[in-house]
Amino acid sequence: MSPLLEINDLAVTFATRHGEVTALDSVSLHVNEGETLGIVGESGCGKSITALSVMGLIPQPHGRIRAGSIKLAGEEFVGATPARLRQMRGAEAAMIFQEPMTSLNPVFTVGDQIAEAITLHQNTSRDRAFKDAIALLDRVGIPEPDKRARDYPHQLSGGMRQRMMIAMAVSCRPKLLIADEPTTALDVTVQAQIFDLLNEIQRDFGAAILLITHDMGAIAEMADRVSVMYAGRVIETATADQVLDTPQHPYARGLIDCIPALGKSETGLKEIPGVVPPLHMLGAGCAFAQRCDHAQARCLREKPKLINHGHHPAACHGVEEARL
Amino acid sequence: MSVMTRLMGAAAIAASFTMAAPMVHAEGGTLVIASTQVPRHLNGAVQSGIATAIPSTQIFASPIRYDENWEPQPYLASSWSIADDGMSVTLNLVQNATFHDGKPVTSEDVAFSIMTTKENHPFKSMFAPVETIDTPDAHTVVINLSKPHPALLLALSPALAPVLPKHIYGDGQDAKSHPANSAPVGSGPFMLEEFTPGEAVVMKKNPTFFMDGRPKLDEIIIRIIKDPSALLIAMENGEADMYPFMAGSQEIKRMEKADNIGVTTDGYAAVGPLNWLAFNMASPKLSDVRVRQAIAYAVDREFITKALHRGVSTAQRGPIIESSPFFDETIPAYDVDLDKANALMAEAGFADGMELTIDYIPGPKEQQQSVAEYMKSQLKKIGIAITVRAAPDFPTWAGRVGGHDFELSMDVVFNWGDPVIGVHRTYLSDNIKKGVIWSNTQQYKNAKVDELLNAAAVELDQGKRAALYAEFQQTVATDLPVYWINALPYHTAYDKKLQNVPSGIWGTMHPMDMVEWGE
Amino acid sequence: MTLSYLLRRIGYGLLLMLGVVILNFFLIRLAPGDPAVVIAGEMGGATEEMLESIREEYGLNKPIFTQLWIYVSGIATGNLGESFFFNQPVSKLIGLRIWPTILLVITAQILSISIGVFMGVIAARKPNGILSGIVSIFATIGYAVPVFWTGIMLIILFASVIPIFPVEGMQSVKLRDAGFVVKTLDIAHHLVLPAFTLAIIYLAQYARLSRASMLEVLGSDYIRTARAKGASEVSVLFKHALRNAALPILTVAGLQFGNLISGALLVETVFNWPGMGRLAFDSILRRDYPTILGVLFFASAMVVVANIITDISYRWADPRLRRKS
Amino acid sequence: MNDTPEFKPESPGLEAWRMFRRNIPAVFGLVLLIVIFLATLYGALIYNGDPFDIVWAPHEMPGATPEFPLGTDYLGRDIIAGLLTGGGPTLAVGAAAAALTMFIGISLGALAGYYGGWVDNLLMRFTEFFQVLPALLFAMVLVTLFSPSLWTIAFAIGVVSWPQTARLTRAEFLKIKELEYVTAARAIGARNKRIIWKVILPNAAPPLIVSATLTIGVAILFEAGLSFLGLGDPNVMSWGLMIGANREFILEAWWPVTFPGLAIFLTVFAVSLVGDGLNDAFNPKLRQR
Repeated sequence: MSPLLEINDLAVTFATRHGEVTALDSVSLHVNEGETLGIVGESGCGKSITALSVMGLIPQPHGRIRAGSIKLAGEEFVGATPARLRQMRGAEAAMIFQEPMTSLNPVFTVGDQIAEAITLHQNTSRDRAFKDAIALLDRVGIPEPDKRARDYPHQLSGGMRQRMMIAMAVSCRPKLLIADEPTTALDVTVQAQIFDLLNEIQRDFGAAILLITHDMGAIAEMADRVSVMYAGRVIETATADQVLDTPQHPYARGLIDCIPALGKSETGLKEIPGVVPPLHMLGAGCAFAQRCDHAQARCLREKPKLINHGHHPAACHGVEEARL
Repeated sequence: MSVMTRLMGAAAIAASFTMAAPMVHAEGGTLVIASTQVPRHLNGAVQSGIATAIPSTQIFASPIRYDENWEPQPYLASSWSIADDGMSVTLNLVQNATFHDGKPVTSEDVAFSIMTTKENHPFKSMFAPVETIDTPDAHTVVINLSKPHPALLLALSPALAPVLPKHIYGDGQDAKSHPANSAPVGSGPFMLEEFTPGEAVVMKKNPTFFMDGRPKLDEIIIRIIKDPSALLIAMENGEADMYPFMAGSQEIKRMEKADNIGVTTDGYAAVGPLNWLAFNMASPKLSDVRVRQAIAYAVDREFITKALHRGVSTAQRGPIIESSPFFDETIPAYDVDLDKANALMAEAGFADGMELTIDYIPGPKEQQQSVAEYMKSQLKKIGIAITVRAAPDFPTWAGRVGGHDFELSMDVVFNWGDPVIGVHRTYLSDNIKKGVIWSNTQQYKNAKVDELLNAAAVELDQGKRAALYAEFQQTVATDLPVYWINALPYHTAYDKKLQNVPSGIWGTMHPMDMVEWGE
Repeated sequence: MTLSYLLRRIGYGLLLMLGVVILNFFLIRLAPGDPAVVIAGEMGGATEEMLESIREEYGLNKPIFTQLWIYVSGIATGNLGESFFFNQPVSKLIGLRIWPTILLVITAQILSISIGVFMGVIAARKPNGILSGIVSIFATIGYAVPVFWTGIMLIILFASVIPIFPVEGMQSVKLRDAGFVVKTLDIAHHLVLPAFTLAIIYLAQYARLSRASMLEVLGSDYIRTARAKGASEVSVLFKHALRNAALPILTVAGLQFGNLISGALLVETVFNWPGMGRLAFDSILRRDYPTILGVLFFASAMVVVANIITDISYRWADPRLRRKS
Repeated sequence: MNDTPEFKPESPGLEAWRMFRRNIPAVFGLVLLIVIFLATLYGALIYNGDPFDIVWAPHEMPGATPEFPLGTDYLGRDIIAGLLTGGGPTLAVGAAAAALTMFIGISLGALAGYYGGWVDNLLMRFTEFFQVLPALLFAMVLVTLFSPSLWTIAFAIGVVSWPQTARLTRAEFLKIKELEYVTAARAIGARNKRIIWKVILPNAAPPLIVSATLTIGVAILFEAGLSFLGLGDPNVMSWGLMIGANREFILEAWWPVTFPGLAIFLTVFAVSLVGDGLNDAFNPKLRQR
């Protein structure tokens, strides 16, 4: 069976005042029907660009897809017409954004915004769509949905807004749901509720989820498989258990060390030293080399490829040479 | 976008209607008079000036009207007689005249009107000799005078003596600010329909006008367009049919070029509009007659009328308009002579020159500002450095000149038909009244002139009167309280289809009951 | 809640108006020169006795605070005094002139907002595109051209070169007895040039403002959300973005109103438009103080009303403000 | 690629100037402004001629007489002489009015923004009051009252146009007074006066400079409008006066009105290009958009 979403060798570049920089560099990944793929990495690593590429929403006019392919249910979307992309968006793949406050239009009611998503893709009346919107609000666990539907986003709490975003995303029963850091802006207890809701939704609607996060904890909770990204490249990919239990890449290990575990004190939390280098300052070698404890001459010279060195695929010279 | 399209559409339709509009003249029809002058109200009994006189003479009838030959004609008075001693005038009124509200015009109304005008009109000399008025019956008026008053008949013209309805104005309110001034009821050929201050006066035909078969027109609209170029456009595209009191050379030339528009200078004989340079004789610099004469010799009237006014205006040498029968040809002309001017300046002790200011009445630029600017460059040649003091508005200028706070001032002053009305006021020494504009603001005092003018005011014999005025003109032309420059080149532009365009001595300040549209 | 807000707003507006009245009353009494002399001059000269009777007539010989009291209490009963020049109630004069001004100002406002915003939205789509550049340049030009000069240039153009629009007045006198439709079209026809002249300055400003405002809004997350839903470009621009970008435009539209009235004054003078602006101008030249005061009063009142309307529509347009306070 | 601002910290003024220099329209505006300024400053001296002098026949077409390339007006006065001498007063009034506007606006805005509370309330009510008065109408009344001269005109324009500056200043002060360096200044015992003028004002300068530039443009247009209405100083040649004086002859002669109008337009255009340039230079983020 072919995967629902298949990305191959995707390269995305942005025109900036430092010239053209590569935001994604030969990214390949796939999502099978009904499964959850986590993409994990620090901010600026290309997770969100990957998601936006799938939606055909790379910021114009600076960004463009240089090479590669994105297939959704077997259909190629790189180079698709704007009309086809518009048709796909919301109906076949939908997206949940990380800032529910700013991602909702402040001047339209909650119900209207969901109803709009429905009427854009289904041939229904506005009233019908509004009723559907209320049902969806009920489904995502919003109390008094018929009253809330007439509220404006600023009148809802953060968690409710995110529930509403989810309702809006699933309103047309998309096969693929992209959740871009859906819980970052929320407090911890609400985060758990939202993850539960996503799981439920996935079960009920049978959608595949592409979960984008910087939080390995979220991966542990949600994902079937994981792709770890760094500086525009996928550097490790495997099932969630494999990555969590036996991370190969030093960066993946670093991320896992950041997971707060029960009993560990806050101060004991480890951090990966250094920052993600600006994209326009990437050299010829491994992008992580500057921050890597194990970096050596080769790492500065040559980009490592994503190859299975025994356990599961990882892009690291150190793994290849089994020094780790 | 759609707003734009719709507007364009609407515009096109409206345009087609506008094009079709002039076709409306048929029977009667509408006459649109364009004017740059704004009437304060419509009652000429308490307000002087062209702006009020044009509508006032349509709405109000008067005892007498004048033809183009200065001959008095019956109007509300079917006949009149002057007592042999000149001490009284009897008017016999027509029987059938009614006011627009239906009430008959009686001798009471005439008597009331003359007394109201005497009391409230700024032209004090007009009815000053009127002592009492008797009304032996409803249609006879006897005006008793304190002294003979040869100008009286002219003062009974429509422009100066509108007959007001006593039953309206006699209610005790001050006539100068009577509410009826803006909504007048008269007995003239047209009735007020609508008065939009500063915009338009709309007058409809008076169906019960006492002169049979008149008026010919159905409607007269006076439209105020203060911008002369906008006014010309209105004339050219038929939005306006008549433009009286046009004085700009460019305007005149432009109107002359238009195919469907006629231009005439007829109709201004009684107005006597003089453009002059007034001297403040109380100023030490100007109290010497030689300085005034030097200025007169320095200024080239010819240049002003020919070059600045492009030949449309005519030179004016004295206090009485040159077209008047009283004008004396022989008065000194002060033809330009710079050497003489310089010599006079030296004689007067100003060989090193002097500094003077010049004011000018805010009005037609060509007549005022242009001439003032010309004076500045011309008088430089005899060592006089002129500062032009422009006034932004009429009140500012009137305040300066009325308050005797000026040295030289350009001004336009009208003769108003008879010297007694329009000329005496600016030369009589007892009419030096600070704060009052168009009084003797030059502060000219000459006992001989006072004597001559007072004698002329009561002299009934036309020939003797002319002799008195001739001597007066010789005297003031020597004394030069004022340097007269030119007569204002008043013209009337009119649609050539108009018949009987007003050409009497009062022009459009006269009932337009004979004006009509022809083919 | 909303009603009490409205009442408070109106009460405050009235207070402002009272301030305007008092300020202007005193300012104008500072004027040099005796109004009686001015009136007499307009009548064609006068004697001392006449001056005295004029002073009596207009209450000019009363103490200044008495005059102020008469004026303010008069305004409360809708009496703005009598025009020195026209000898008529000022309220009547303004009553005749206020509608043309409102018509001109509102038309110009609608023209400038609709065209300006449309241009701004189109320009914002491609912030570095040619269209955007044209809008920027046009906006700067529109801002820099003196409005009266634009008017004069249009008169020169339309008076002789392409005479398709009337260049003066509001109505064709010869159509004054025509039917309603013809009259309306005639006024619309006369309105084209003055309204457009007045609109140009503000049109440019709205174009620039809505471009900036749209750029800001288009970069916001909820626009991405709308796109992710599959909303079309038109819907994204004109529904999602414009509704939000309209808020600053609305604020500016309210603030501009006073300037618009100032501009109308010049435009009315150029096109002989029979509005309040020209009445004010003529009255200033005639030192007709009661009329000047009256026009200032009404013009200020128009600004106050416009501000109240802006406030209310702002609250209506931005749901975030609706249930606060 | 070669400029890396991270490693070369510059003073904000220098940085702004660098940004400004790269803005072609702004540089064009600046050059244009300098040309206009020099022309009005020295042009009249070199060209030599009293703009009020009647030198030729009225309404000579531009180009018809080589001596008067832009023709003559209704009095036969040289248009070029008028343009060259008329710019000075126009610019002077614009600058003086803008200075007064900025002075009143900044003073009131700073006090309101800094002290807040009842001071703010009072001053803002006062500002609103002035915003209610239609500016041109109010300025006309002021000019008429105090009789037209260059200084009364500048005064009137200043008096009617400060509210916007006051609002802007207040907003900046409200924002800046909460910042750490202000708290720090207060902590070391700086007095209010010092904090207002030496600490906050310099930091609020960029938007105020932009606003001042644009105010000059507005003031020039204002002066032109007043002169056009006949409320300018009639004894001083200015561009607005030229337009107003020649207006009634536009059907005969377009040039005496067209050229001064163009001069006003170019000046204000140049000023606003410079203003926009400054705005962009001070807000590099905006420029990126």
